[in-house]
Amino acid sequence: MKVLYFAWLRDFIGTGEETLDALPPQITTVCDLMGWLSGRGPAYARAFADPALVRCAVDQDFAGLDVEVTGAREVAFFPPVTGG
Amino acid sequence: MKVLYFAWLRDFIGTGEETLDALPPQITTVCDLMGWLSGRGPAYARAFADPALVRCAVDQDFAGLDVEVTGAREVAFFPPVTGG
Amino acid sequence: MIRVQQTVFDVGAEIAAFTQGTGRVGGVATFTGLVRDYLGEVPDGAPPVRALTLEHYPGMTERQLERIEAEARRRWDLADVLVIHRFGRMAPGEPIVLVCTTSAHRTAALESCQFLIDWLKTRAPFWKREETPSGDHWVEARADDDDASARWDDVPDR
Amino acid sequence: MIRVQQTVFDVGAEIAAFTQGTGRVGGVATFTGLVRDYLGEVPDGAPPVRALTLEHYPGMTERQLERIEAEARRRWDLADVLVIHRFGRMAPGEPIVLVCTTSAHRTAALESCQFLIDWLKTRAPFWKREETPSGDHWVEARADDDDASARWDDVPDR
Repeated sequence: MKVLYFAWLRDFIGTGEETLDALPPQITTVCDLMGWLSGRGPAYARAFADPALVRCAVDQDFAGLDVEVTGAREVAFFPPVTGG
Repeated sequence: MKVLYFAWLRDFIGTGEETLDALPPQITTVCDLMGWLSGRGPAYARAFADPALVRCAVDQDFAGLDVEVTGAREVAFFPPVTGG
Repeated sequence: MIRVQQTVFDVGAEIAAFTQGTGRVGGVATFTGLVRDYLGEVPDGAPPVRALTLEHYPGMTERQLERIEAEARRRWDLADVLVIHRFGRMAPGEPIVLVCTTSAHRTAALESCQFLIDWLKTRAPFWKREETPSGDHWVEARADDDDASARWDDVPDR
Repeated sequence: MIRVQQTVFDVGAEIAAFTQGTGRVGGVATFTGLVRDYLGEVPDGAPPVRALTLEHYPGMTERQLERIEAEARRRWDLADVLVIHRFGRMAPGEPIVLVCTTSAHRTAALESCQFLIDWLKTRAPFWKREETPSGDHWVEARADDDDASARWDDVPDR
């Protein structure tokens, strides 16, 4: 699974993209994945410190916390969008 | 007093502008003037036949039927506007 | 700024010039009204329109457009306003009217642009005459233009 | 049509090309978003902004913009739609985004233009970063953009 980070989440984590090959089987939702990622070290913990500021897309669709990530090709985390 | 006609009122009456020098003194409002003008002949009668289709401006301000025309420099009659 | 003119204008060039330059402005809204090539509301099967002539009331036109511009500036915080309205004979596809507004924020620009074209439709002394294969005729005023204009009558100051 | 690009575009030329040609169209509405040269909401006394960088999510951006365009076409009877959205670094005064809509009638063009920019603000994956004398920072999302977007959620089909 490819995991992407944008804007200040990328700044905190230090990379915009990584590939996770062996996720623990109990990680099935966006919420699970966020929790698991934030346990990977202080940079991740800081990026996900306030879940209210983090948005997610699964395979390029906006996804709430309860959306399945099992089988997804691409999951992205980012702050609320500010385009236009 | 200058009286102007626009669009199909001008077509009916056959002129876009005329000067009325000696209006009877009892003609004091837009309504009076419309009534008086429509008595000037069949072309005028036809132009003012349906007062609901006629709008008026007194000195270049939209004016209702009860607005004074006494002392006005310019009175215009025209159909509802269709610009834009 | 208000411009009433007979000559055709270049929509792109007018908007480019109006949009040019100031970093104070966050949003530019524009509306361009064009001459349609068919009669009535539904293009399919409608009789063609060969040309449109706009008659206007010189003097009163400028006066009314300036009032409408002033009202827009009173209601919204606008950096600039441009209204160009043509009169005379024009061909299908040509621009009749251009309204441009700029503001720090998009809502002010967009709302005031809509307000300007809605009020202009019912308050600026222009009359349209269409040329069709079966003859020429004066365009009748539309009730929904009155409705579109009237909805702004109740808008509170902001 | 959707275009996502890094290079600056010519607002006037884009609108001119979009407005060109068809007598079917009675109205063209446009909105251009520009880079402002000051921080925050009120220009006077605000710190200057030297440049703005837009990051985006390639792939998802196009996908979302196409969905928003499709939704506008579903809700209004539109002749054409154009959305150009830039990414990368841009200077104050440069255009960020252009939305153009054409329709037989002005209300459809104007409403759909406002709809497109409102939804795009909350549904297209872009993030703004401002460069100021006191450092760079990511722009926070605005609650009133959420409100502007949400008001379209209840609009019935037409």
